[in-house]
Amino acid sequence: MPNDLSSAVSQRPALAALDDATLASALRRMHLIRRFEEVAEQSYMRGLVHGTMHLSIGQEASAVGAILHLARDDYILSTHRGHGHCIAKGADVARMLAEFFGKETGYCRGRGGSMHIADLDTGNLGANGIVAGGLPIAVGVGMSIKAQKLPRVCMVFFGDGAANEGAFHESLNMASIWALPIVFLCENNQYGMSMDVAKAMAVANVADRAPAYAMPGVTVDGNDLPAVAAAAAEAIGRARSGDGPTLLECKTYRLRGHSKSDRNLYRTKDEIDGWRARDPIARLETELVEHGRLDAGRIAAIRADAEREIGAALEFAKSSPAPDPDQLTRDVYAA
Amino acid sequence: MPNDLSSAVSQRPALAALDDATLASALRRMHLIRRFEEVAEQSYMRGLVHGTMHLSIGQEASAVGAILHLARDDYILSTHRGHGHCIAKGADVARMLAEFFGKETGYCRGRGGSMHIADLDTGNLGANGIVAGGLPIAVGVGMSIKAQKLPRVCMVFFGDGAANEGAFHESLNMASIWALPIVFLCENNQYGMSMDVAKAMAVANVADRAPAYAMPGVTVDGNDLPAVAAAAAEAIGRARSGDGPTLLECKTYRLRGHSKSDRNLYRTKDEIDGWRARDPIARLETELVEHGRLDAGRIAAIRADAEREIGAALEFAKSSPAPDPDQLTRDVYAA
Amino acid sequence: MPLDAPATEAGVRTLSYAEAIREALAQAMEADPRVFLFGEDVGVYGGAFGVSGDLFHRFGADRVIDTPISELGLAGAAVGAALTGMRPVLEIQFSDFATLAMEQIVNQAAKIRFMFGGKATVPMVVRLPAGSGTGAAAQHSQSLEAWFAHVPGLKVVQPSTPHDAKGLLLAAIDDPNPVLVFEHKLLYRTKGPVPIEPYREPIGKAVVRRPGRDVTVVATSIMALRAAAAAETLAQEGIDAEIVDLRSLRPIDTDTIVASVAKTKRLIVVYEGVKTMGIGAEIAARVAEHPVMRTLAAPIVRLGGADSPIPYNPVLEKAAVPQEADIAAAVRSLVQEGAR
Amino acid sequence: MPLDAPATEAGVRTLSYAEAIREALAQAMEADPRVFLFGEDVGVYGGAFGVSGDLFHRFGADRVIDTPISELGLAGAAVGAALTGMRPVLEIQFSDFATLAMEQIVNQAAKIRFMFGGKATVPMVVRLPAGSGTGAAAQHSQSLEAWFAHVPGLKVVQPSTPHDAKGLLLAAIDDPNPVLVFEHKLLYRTKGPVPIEPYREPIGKAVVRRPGRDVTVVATSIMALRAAAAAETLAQEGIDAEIVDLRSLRPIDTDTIVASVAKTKRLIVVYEGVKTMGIGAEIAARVAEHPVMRTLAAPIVRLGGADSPIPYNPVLEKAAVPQEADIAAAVRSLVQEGAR
Ligand SMILES: Cc1ncc(C[n+]2csc(CCOP(=O)(O)OP(=O)(O)O)c2C)c(N)n1
Ligand SMILES: Cc1ncc(C[n+]2csc(CCOP(=O)(O)OP(=O)(O)O)c2C)c(N)n1
Ligand SMILES: [Mg+2]
Ligand SMILES: [Mg+2]
Repeated sequence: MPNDLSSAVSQRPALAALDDATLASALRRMHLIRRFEEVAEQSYMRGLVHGTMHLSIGQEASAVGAILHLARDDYILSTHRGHGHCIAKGADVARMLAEFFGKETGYCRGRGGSMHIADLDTGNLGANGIVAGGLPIAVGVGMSIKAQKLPRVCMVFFGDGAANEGAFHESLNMASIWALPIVFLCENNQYGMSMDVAKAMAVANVADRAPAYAMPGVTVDGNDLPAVAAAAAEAIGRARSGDGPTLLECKTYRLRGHSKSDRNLYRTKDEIDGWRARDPIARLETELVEHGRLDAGRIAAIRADAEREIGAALEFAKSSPAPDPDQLTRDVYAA
Repeated sequence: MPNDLSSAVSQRPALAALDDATLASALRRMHLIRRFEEVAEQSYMRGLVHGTMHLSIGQEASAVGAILHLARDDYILSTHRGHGHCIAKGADVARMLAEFFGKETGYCRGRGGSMHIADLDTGNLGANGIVAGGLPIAVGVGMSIKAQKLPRVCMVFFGDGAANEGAFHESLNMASIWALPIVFLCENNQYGMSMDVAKAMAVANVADRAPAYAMPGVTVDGNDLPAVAAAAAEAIGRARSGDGPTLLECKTYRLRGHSKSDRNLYRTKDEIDGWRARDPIARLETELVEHGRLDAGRIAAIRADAEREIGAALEFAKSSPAPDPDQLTRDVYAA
Repeated sequence: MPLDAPATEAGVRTLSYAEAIREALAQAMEADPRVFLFGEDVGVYGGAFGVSGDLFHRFGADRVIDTPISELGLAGAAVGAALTGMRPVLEIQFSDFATLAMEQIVNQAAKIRFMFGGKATVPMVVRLPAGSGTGAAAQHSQSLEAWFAHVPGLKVVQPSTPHDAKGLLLAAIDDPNPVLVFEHKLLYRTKGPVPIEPYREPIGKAVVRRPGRDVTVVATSIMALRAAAAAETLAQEGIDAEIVDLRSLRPIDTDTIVASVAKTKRLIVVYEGVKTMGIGAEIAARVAEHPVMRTLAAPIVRLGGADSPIPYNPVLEKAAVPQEADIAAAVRSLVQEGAR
Repeated sequence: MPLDAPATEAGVRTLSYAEAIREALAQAMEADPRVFLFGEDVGVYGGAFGVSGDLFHRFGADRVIDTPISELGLAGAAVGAALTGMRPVLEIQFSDFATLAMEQIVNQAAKIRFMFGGKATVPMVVRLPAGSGTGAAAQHSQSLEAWFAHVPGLKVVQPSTPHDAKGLLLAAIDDPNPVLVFEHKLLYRTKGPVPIEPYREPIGKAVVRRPGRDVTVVATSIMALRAAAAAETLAQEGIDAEIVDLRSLRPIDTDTIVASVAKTKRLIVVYEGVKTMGIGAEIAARVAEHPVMRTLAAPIVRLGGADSPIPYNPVLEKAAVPQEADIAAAVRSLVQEGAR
């Protein structure tokens, strides 16, 4: 490639399709996610947070890219590894962290914790502790959108491991026969807990299963934000225009362990380092600077701003009140 | 095609591959199945049999063809529509009919009825009342064969409707990653109860789903005994030689209703008549006569012999003793 | 069609249990565009037990939806639709197949509201034909309702009459929580008076079907009918049984049961599910932990299903669950014991 | 590694509950080539709770098998393997995920022998880590064992000590029927004496952990430990509690319970599952229908889990299930009531 072309000309279409404001906001969300999880992890290490958590560090491009072109009233359904989806969809990180801390101000009033954060105001119908648990729910959301003739889309996230659950099969089949407005968004991070995707299924890509449902199947580099956004835009457009579901697979990698109890016996340091070199945030920043889309100063400001927001969120979470044990059964039933 | 060729020459390979004795025995089993079900149906109409039953009249070529090349100690797992599989695998029709009549001499001592007949001596691990219920069991049978290093194969039958259950997906995936000696035998009779297969899934053939598991997928005319037998032989051979599972689909049709309560509101008389014209028994007989493989006399004798055997079975079933209600809980647990 | 039969005073006609359910579905769909029915063969076929009947033709394929055989997916679809503004009614063809859908019913439907801190509702209804007596053997004859009574976040009802079948289903559809309606297959053809207008029976209330002095019989579903029939026989012998139809297994109407037991001083619970860990265990335990227990004249009796899968042979099948004569015999011996 | 710790007299060492399970698995696999362990992450990872540990390295990938995430399929695979001569042990990573496998466990494993007229056996074991206390919230903290106690054809055990964890698991592997072993996650690190030799604890037998005169406390799993601890406090107050560790939920050892209640005249059942329809209902009902009921000095008490999903917040989480102090308080008030 001749390198005397102007940066605008040399931009690949996926990047060129995004304006500066969108890119800045996407990058900001990626930093928010990263910083959120770092702080969550530190809080856990310090014994401030209870239970377990599943970090998506390294997968930020897939969460932010997939959701970038969704509207606020479009729906998402997320997973146990769902902080990124939640933030990308516009959740308030302070209320998220408060939930981690089990506080009354948290999204679930301390009842749900990391694995069950939902934010109905931004169309986030919840993370899910059950692998593939969101997929059948997405079918119903799709049916609901269709029945109510709403111009909405439902995007459901799941992992490579989830693609071997029966729920995956039943859901993709129903979405396809009824042409539901759903984007099935698989974050293939190469492992389901310790299980190598290559041992767990015999096809190379989860998207290779799309033809079994006569559904478009697309695999993208999940660490490449513009590429994810472009592929998602197409799938979202297809769903919104009544042409039915798409199976979109983002190949990515989690840089942390599966959960806080992972001793990392099943993958090599080399492998992890290789993926660390493809960190989606650094990669986007490099490209943005290279093409003069955002300069280093702007990027530093974005990062600082994200750090500041998470810092404030941490204060909010720490200082929020705990739930009242007398209200234990209050929300079991709706009246 | 010039018609002056000798009949032996004009025979298609699938037919030529079967010797006369094998063909006679296959035809006999098809007649046994047909007659068995006719008598079961009549007994039901006369109030001699209780509950419901699922007849496979019209599907005999698929049952007999699929099983033709299995050895006695190979395993099968069958379905709610399983009389054909059971007889094809070598069950005693008298004990089968006795089971229908709820008698102590029945295969299940009257405890199981039509939907649960098993005959462990012939490798028949049982019919199943749960759609797709046999598929996960087949995975375990495959694991067991492999672990014990036995030269056996497991063939599991299921319908087109079953192919939309999550169990289908999980089972084919596991069989594939572990290269288990399984033949997944789908009898696609166009309907799952009243649900048209074309409405229930978006692909034209169940076998189109095989690539999702990197497994060979084959569709054959399920009303064509030699074709089914040839395709099954290949799948059985693959399984036996350690090359893993196959998804084999037999396109066929049930000429009766789904069960005894079916009012047939979902398909047309024309459609049924069209398939009646492709009756697998008549079709095989015509071809056998045409090619001089079996003459009309031999065929009539086979049919008469099957009828006689079923007649004797009916007497056996009727005259057998009923179970003792005091033994109700005897077989809940093994000691 | 009895649905068109002339109404008596106050618009009450005789309908079958299946027709009463159908009428409830039709009235709910007419009144509320959010309501829809879906499940295997509920459309053209009219439902495996004929419950949906002509609803497909009356409401069209968008509101009476035939589905693939995918019970887990269907239950999840009900959750998703309910969570986003619809009022789904799912028919699971036989309650036995709910074993495939437990994940979505128990982990999702029942818990979402709680896990989300009270910020969501899941107003879905699952209809489950249950019970033995049809010769369909062990995988098509179970009575698994007790499992669901163990799950906070769910409601569970078991109507025994056409009247309650309609009233409880309409109440279930109105309810902002997931409600499971266990219908008994042998009841579909039983008939009884049903008002033509829509009405609701309260979920969580038992009803005294027959007042009596000598013994309290708490019964569920078809057992309420068998118990009532047994009570007539017993009355001729001078035994006056009070029949309480439980109707709701979650929540349970402890007050009605305790009030009855306080009067009769003897309790027998009759249910079709397996005796061990069946609903009778909970009823017995509630009475045994209540002060009324001190006034009991005899130990509590549970008459439940045998400790066995349901067998195919019709004689064995009947022997596996309480019949009218078994109830009469058990009540008789309980009253005699109490008199000792 | 405590597994290598020196054995005391009669080869008894101190092992953790997790180590005891691992030792049972290793000994069963050593003794019988038909035995294998499979499930999600049981291999290299060593199990989500570290139970399988190094077994993968000791027995190889053919006998300690990592699987895809397919709980229904896995349960079915256990059925198929058991039916054809193997002795599979399946680990379901959290017992909550058994909701996905109910069909195969309940419709197939439990019923095949019966449906086939006694002509087959299904000798499979399912290990299910269960219970709350880990901050894993509503979908990872359930205690669903009572469901399985309702299913004829299954056996269900809940070991509370390392000794029983080993002995009951070896008995389960030997058993020709499907056995579900509910392990409590909080118990994995608790320690106790475990004989080095293989031994079996009988399935279906409760054990009296502490004899006492004043009150019978029937407790399951971790509640047996909490009850024993509460008993020490109560002893200082002059209350002498008899602690019965139920151990087996199907079959249930009614004799041991009745014998204890006949002596103490007071019964409290303590369990972690949701109170309603939990195992306490069955224990209470068995006593309430037994003649011993006439001798009770007070109503039966059930202390079970709250009528709520398990919450995330640790204070709420503790409040949702019985703690040692709750048990002590409940026993105290029962004994006082009985004395009235
Ligand atoms: C039904 C079910 N089975 C098992 C688990 C335990 N589990 C939690 S996450 C996980 C791995 C999931 O893998 P994948 O879908 O690839 O998502 P990832 O964790 O890689 O993001 C497992 C086995 C669960 N939560 N739910
Ligand atoms: C899990 C489950 N769901 C539903 C049913 C009810 N049912 C029995 S057979 C059947 C249709 C099955 O269709 P298919 O698999 O094509 O087999 P076919 O009856 O056509 O032979 C249905 C819905 C069942 N037995 N099990
Ligand atoms: Mg993954
Ligand atoms: Mg079919």
